[in-house]
Amino acid sequence: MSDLPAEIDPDVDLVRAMVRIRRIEETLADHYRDEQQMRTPTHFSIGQEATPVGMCAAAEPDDVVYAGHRSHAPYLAKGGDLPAMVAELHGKEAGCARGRGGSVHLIDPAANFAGSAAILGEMISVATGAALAFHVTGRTTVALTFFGDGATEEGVFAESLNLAALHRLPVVFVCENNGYSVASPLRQRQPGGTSITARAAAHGVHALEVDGNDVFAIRDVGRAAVARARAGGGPVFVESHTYRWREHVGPGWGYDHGQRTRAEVDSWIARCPIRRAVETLRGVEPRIDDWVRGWEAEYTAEIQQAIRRAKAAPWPGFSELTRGTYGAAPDPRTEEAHAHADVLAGDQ
Amino acid sequence: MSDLPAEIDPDVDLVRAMVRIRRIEETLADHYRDEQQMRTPTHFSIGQEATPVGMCAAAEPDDVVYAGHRSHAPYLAKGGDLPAMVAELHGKEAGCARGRGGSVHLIDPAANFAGSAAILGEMISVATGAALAFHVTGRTTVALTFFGDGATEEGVFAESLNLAALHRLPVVFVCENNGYSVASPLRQRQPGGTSITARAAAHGVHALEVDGNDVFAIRDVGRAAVARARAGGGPVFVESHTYRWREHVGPGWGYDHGQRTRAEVDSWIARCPIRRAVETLRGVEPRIDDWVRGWEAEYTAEIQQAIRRAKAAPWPGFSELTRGTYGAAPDPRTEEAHAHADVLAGDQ
Amino acid sequence: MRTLTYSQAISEATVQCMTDDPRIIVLGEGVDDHKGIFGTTTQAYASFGAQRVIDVPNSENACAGVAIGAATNGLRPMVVHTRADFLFLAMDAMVNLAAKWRYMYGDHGGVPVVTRGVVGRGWGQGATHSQSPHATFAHYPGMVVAAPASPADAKGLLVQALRSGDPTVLIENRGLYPREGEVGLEPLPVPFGVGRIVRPGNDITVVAVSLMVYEAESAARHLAEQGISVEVVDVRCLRPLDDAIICESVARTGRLVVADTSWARYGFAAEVAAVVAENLPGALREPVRRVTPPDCPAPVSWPLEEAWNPGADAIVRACLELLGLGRNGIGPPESAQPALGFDGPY
Amino acid sequence: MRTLTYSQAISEATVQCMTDDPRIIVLGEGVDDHKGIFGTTTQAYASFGAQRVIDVPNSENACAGVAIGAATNGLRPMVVHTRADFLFLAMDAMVNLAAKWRYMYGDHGGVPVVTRGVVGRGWGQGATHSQSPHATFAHYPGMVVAAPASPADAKGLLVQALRSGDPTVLIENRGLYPREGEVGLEPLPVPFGVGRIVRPGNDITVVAVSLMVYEAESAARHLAEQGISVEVVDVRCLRPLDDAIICESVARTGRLVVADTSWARYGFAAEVAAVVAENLPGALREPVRRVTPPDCPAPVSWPLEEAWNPGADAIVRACLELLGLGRNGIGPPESAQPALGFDGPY
Ligand SMILES: Cc1ncc(C[n+]2csc(CCOP(=O)(O)OP(=O)(O)O)c2C)c(N)n1
Ligand SMILES: Cc1ncc(C[n+]2csc(CCOP(=O)(O)OP(=O)(O)O)c2C)c(N)n1
Ligand SMILES: [Mg+2]
Ligand SMILES: [Mg+2]
Repeated sequence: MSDLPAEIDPDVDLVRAMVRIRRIEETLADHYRDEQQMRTPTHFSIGQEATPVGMCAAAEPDDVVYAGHRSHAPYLAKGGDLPAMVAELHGKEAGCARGRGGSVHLIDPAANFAGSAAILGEMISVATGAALAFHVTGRTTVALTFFGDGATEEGVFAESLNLAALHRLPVVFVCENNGYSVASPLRQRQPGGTSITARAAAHGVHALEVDGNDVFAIRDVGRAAVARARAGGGPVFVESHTYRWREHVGPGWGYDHGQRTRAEVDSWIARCPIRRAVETLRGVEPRIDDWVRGWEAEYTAEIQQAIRRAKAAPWPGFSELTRGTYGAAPDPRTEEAHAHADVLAGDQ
Repeated sequence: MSDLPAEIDPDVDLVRAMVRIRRIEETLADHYRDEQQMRTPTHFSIGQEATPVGMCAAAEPDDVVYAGHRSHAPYLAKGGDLPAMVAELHGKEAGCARGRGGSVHLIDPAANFAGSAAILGEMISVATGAALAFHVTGRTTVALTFFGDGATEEGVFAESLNLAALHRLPVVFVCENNGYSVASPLRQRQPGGTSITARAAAHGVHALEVDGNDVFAIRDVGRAAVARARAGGGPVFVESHTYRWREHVGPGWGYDHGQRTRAEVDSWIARCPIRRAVETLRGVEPRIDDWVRGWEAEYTAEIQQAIRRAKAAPWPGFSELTRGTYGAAPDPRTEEAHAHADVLAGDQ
Repeated sequence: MRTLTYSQAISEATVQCMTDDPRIIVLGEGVDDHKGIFGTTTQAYASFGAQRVIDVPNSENACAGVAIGAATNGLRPMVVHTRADFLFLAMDAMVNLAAKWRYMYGDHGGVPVVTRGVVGRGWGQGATHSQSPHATFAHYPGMVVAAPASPADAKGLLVQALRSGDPTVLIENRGLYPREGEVGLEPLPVPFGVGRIVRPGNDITVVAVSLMVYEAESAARHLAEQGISVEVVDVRCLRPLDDAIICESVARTGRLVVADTSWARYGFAAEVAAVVAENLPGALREPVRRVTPPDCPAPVSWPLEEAWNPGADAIVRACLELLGLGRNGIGPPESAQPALGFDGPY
Repeated sequence: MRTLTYSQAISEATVQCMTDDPRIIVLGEGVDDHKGIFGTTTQAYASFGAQRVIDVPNSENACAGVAIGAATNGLRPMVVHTRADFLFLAMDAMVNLAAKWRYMYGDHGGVPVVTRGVVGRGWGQGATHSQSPHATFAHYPGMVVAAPASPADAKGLLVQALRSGDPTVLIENRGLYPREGEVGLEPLPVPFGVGRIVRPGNDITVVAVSLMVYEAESAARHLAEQGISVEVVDVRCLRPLDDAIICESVARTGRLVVADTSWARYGFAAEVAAVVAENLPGALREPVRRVTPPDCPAPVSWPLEEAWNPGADAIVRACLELLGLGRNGIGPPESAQPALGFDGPY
């Protein structure tokens, strides 16, 4: 990588970011399978990296990002702290959620990765609420929220679109449509001849579709979407058509257990978003293949180190099992509280 | 009415049905206000009668109808028993729900009025489930469900549309859009430039709009909708634009308490669906005004009698307070049950 | 001290807290309308307008999530439901997200959302508009659940909720709104988890919450005429629950009646009985009595509804039974005809 | 008699009942996939196909309503959720409509919907995939709530549910699926509301349900080695609850431990304690002990999750304390490293 320019070209940087997430997730998947030290259900985005990378590149650092269960890639794309994520997967105190949340409950306030959640659709409404806060307080921040095609079947999706459009809230809804909900194909869950984009548009949300394996297209659509939302143009919905190579949860492949055909998975591997971006760039930047190789090595080392450190890190202490259930409140049974209560009781 | 033909013309009969519901509801509203013997929150459809009357005229007796809180008109339009409804409003044992349910929980299995419910949106999914039952068992019955514009904001509306369209279920969704949810106007709840019909269509449901104060148009749209659903053409959504003259709940007027302007209410009273239908028919059937006067007298007498009887009818007995919480089940603590339990316990 | 009604006390707390804290917004169906949620939001809307008192579409689930998103981005939303029964639609966001947020994301911050739910007793509300789901929410750690009885507590607990860092559910029985009581002018918080002795006594402890506190007081007054001394404990909060005040009282009286507007099974009355069984097994001289609705949904029919709602009469009967004094209640129920003069709200 | 696993027992009951009763359909996300809800629906899908074993969109609320509509029009739907935590999204339809339907519409008919919810203990499921909401549903009259522990009961209670006329929630702990037990071939119903004595004893009663029955048994075996005789009661059903079997046992032993996978407050353990306090105030020689998760959401981190889940060890400790025998448990927890060999399901 010695020949990588100091000021990295933004297009090249999208490739770098995808390679990094790919290497991190592939390495995590291998360790997950072989060592079983990450005792948390884990949903890999391998093959889907272009959407979070492109969209987060379009956002400003101050913009906040939410995600669903397929959380690692949005977290990393938004700049979430890697060692903290890996420690979280290992259930360690150094985890970004102190080992309490696991893979599906990543958060990094410093990076404005505002949280991922396991229950489908929740973060669609939560991001809408974040946008309401920006709107009410006059901040020019935008909220982005990632979710799958399956989550759009939850009623909260329609409810949130309506609310966001009604108040023209600065929120970008990003649907990573990978054609499946666990093993159920889209056609088994949504009527033929309809589209999620059309549904979003019918709710008054500016809605766009994009090739989910074309990181440059996504970044461009994302920029337009974020700019529109920031400028007070109201919410934007982006449907990014992509595909998940691995099984729904866990490190296996999408064709394991006969869930899907090998041919189908292979046809999408052939459309790998990283490979496509590299091919696009190769004409203008012939060193790109070398860089990718360099990044692969670099990020493999980075994730290996994070895993080593996470394994060595301490577990949370048993004495802290219940900590964080409630915020620090004055002990209600202190003298003061009692005195106060007595005063009130006396008043009546 | 002596000159009313034995075989009543179907168009004329729509007027008759609307007049009947109008007289019943107006009389109920007066008694409700003056006597306070109907101790149940009551949502009148006065001014909105055309939609239930037109749609139910389009349905077959076997077809099942569901409704929301604004329940009297759909119940009566489907042929629900009047004395049982009035007894229900009075909380009497002779009520259609034995006095347990009140105004919002009407039901008449004999008339295939399958139930109304107070929680917004519930019966949208329930009617979808009824249609699923017809679909699975190969019955050619259609389910119709009435709800307001406000109920379409509930997530269950979108979820149900999706499910119904996916399986092409024989259900007709009838939205009585009266422009308000309690006192909140539509523009305060749904984004400008959108329409409920367009949202339904985006979910893959065949969707139509109709003038909700034109009973003939509604009946015709209803016939097409029911026929399409019955023929396996999948669900149909009908948005009927109308207006409620009275307050949301209770017998007062829509302009009481300054909720809405008198001018707005009056402009819709001028578009009274009964008056409009009468005007349409007057050319072909000059005796219509006489008939209407006759019906008014007849149905006023009918409802007055029903109210008198309901007032005289007995309350439910205290000893039956909990009856119906569960179906009759063999007493679990009988010898037999115990013997059986012992056998099972011994097996392990 | 001044006297306010319960609804005035809520209204005043809302306006005062909104004045002090510009982060507070109010969300709810009809919060801006002529009824103003039984008058509790009217003044706030008049003072702060549609920017901060926001009418919302009929989307309880999304609104609960929206409140969480707003709360974790610097606002302090208060969500208001005209019927607590609608909370089931919001339950996923409230229980699976708001209540767990602080813990599940590693104690980085909490979700200061206040959710007010009105319990709809009165005028034949029926099975889906009469429920008091306080125990349902109080089962889940991370929530705070309070159900004030007095106007002063309605104010004080709302002030506390609007300043706290945890998601809080406030259950309000409509029957309380017109009740008057002395209420301090200042917005002073009532701490969560601290009950109050409403009326001291020696023979029996009646533990109650919300509307049942008044029923318990009226039962106590009636029994006092017969020389029976009833201690009435208003726990005010279901979570955290003031175990100590319950146990101290029962340790003295040896007899416990628990009165609640929701069902006995797995409810508030069960928890209070369990607290005593856990802490004072020897103290109980008589069986615990749960005075609650019968084990069926709420009927509409007027006399059945009257019978379904537990009242002072049932508390009196339970107390007399525990004292071995037979089943004499307060007297025959009123005439089986609803009174005239009702003018809504329904 | 034959031996089946708990999941095989559920599968067999489903197939047998579907064969006998063509009105039964199965609805659920992924009921038709390669995992077949932990193998419980695989055979039904193979036997009856997509016409009767129907994969549904991710729409828990509508699906609950759809099931009600189908049930009140002649079908007998069984709705399956891979996590019971998703039931909060379906709660309005289940509690406000299914549970109240028969009563609220005047006893014209009921809602025979069976809802199976899987409790997700294991492999760091975390705060929103580990909850056992049985008490939440059992609070509401009109519901039946069961949580079978043994394979025989898993079969028998499902058969009963699929023949009953009332909405029934079955809570299944994943930890039970691989457990084996004798199961009769015939689809014989186990009646609702009848508990069973799993193990007779004289010194202490442990009342448990679902997975905790096994923890209680293992605690009882351990204590038996120390000469302590523990009676283990599996109530099987939370609503209706077999008060009599609990009271008969506690009347004999005078000591009560309640073990549950959900929280103590307003939960199953509270109700059992209340039943005893209500019926046998004098019988308790010692305080009731509730062995439940601590009052916080479920953590993911492996050792914390182990500590969070109540087990035999905690039951042993509770029993020893009640007997004044100090705090000796079963022994130190296993090594703080997860075991290898795990291959899903997660
Ligand atoms: C409310 C709810 N229902 C069901 C689930 C179980 N579940 C977890 S992920 C998932 C698939 C979601 O598919 P999609 O939204 O398309 O995301 P993808 O996994 O394809 O990225 C399902 C059904 C859940 N977590 N929450
Ligand atoms: C889930 C739920 N939320 C709120 C309410 C309170 N509520 C009852 S009727 C109503 C208005 C509904 O408006 P719409 O659906 O347009 O029907 P309309 O009254 O206009 O006929 C509202 C908000 C309710 N019953 N259920
Ligand atoms: Mg997907
Ligand atoms: Mg309306």
